[in-house]
Amino acid sequence: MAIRVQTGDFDISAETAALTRGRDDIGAVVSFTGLVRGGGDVSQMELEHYPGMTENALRDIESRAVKRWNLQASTIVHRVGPLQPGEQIVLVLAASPHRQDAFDAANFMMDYLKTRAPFWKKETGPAGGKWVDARDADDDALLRWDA
Amino acid sequence: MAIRVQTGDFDISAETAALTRGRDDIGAVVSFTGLVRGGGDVSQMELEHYPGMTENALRDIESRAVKRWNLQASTIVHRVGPLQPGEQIVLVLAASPHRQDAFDAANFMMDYLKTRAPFWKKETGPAGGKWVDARDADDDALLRWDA
Amino acid sequence: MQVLYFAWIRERIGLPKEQVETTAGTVAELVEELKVREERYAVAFADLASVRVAVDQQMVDLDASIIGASEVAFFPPMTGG
Amino acid sequence: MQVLYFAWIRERIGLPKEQVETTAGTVAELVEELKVREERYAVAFADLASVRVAVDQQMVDLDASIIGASEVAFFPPMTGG
Repeated sequence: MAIRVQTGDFDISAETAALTRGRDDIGAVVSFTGLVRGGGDVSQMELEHYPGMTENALRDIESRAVKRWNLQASTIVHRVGPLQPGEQIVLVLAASPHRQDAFDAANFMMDYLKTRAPFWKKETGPAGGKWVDARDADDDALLRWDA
Repeated sequence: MAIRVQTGDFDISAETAALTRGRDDIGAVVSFTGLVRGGGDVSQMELEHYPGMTENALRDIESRAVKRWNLQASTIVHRVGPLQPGEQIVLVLAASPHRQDAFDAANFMMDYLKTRAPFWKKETGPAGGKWVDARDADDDALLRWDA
Repeated sequence: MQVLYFAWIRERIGLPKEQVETTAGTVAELVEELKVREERYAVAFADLASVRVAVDQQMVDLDASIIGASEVAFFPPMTGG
Repeated sequence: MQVLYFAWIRERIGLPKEQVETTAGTVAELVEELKVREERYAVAFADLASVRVAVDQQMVDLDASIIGASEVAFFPPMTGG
């Protein structure tokens, strides 16, 4: 179980290898990679966070996933600072003996992260900076795990 | 949309970069990596397939996913031949503007692949070789996408 | 017509493919023809519930036609992924 | 007590954190104290439906106690991931 907040990029293969190295009991690894979308008027993205609370929130997300699924290992890496369109923002990895547990745990961790980890995005475009609005759809996505 | 059957290993980062390079409209990439599980009595796995039909089946799986989700790009790589416990067997990548489409498309492609792509696994252990039995759970997993 | 065998069906029959001359109209009729040829075919096709069939690389049922087909393949349920 | 501000709340108030001496018992009372101090606080806290609060790094509601707390943070709904 590893969580990291960093300005630099990450490498999915290296992160996956770090999870699986030296063991042969993992059957499935699901990764989610979030990327900065460009679109016409976004030239840069700035990621702000709440140091200290962020790490606690990410650890809490992992421990909720571990309680719920057969999760052998997981990784959450979130970048902060300035990012360009096309760059990687976030990586979630979930390793399990079985594929559906890996899919569900990764999906859950992303839904949780979206609404519970203290990160804020500001887009810069020709008209200046604009803080990204939270989406109701993200709250709804989280609610489905309560069922 | 790329499909490959190969004896050699694959690199998730390189495959992801191949999908996202030169574009900034992708918001989410979900990857599934299947690995050979060891356990007490499996020393080697042998993957057999049906050349020709395999490639057709993998292309059919991708085209079904493209019809159903907002899928911007996808990759399926499946290894054949002898594999050791801990080695990577299969990679499925799904890229979408939105995370749930990427999760669902990757999940669906794996369920489809498990029951519809002509691959067969033979495990070798101290007692000799044994063809792996198909699991009813894999058929059930596929049925949920019919709803 | 080319007939292909995979996995334990290939092992029981003892070869991966062969050219078969047949007047069978369906997969099921072809299976019956093969089973009476030699014991190894009867062994391979003893439990048809565990046998899957593709005609020209499309999965079909046992009662599917093979008229005009160039390739028929027999194999157990898939276990890839 | 340390009070922290993030994202557009930080920008409106004009600083990332400050030491605040208060006798407020709840988050809501602290907000009311800040709002009457200066216009920039009133602007930042004009729409409380868009404001989230953490006391000692745990998310809480506006009516939560801040007695004994060492750190209160105000920020908009999260948009990471």
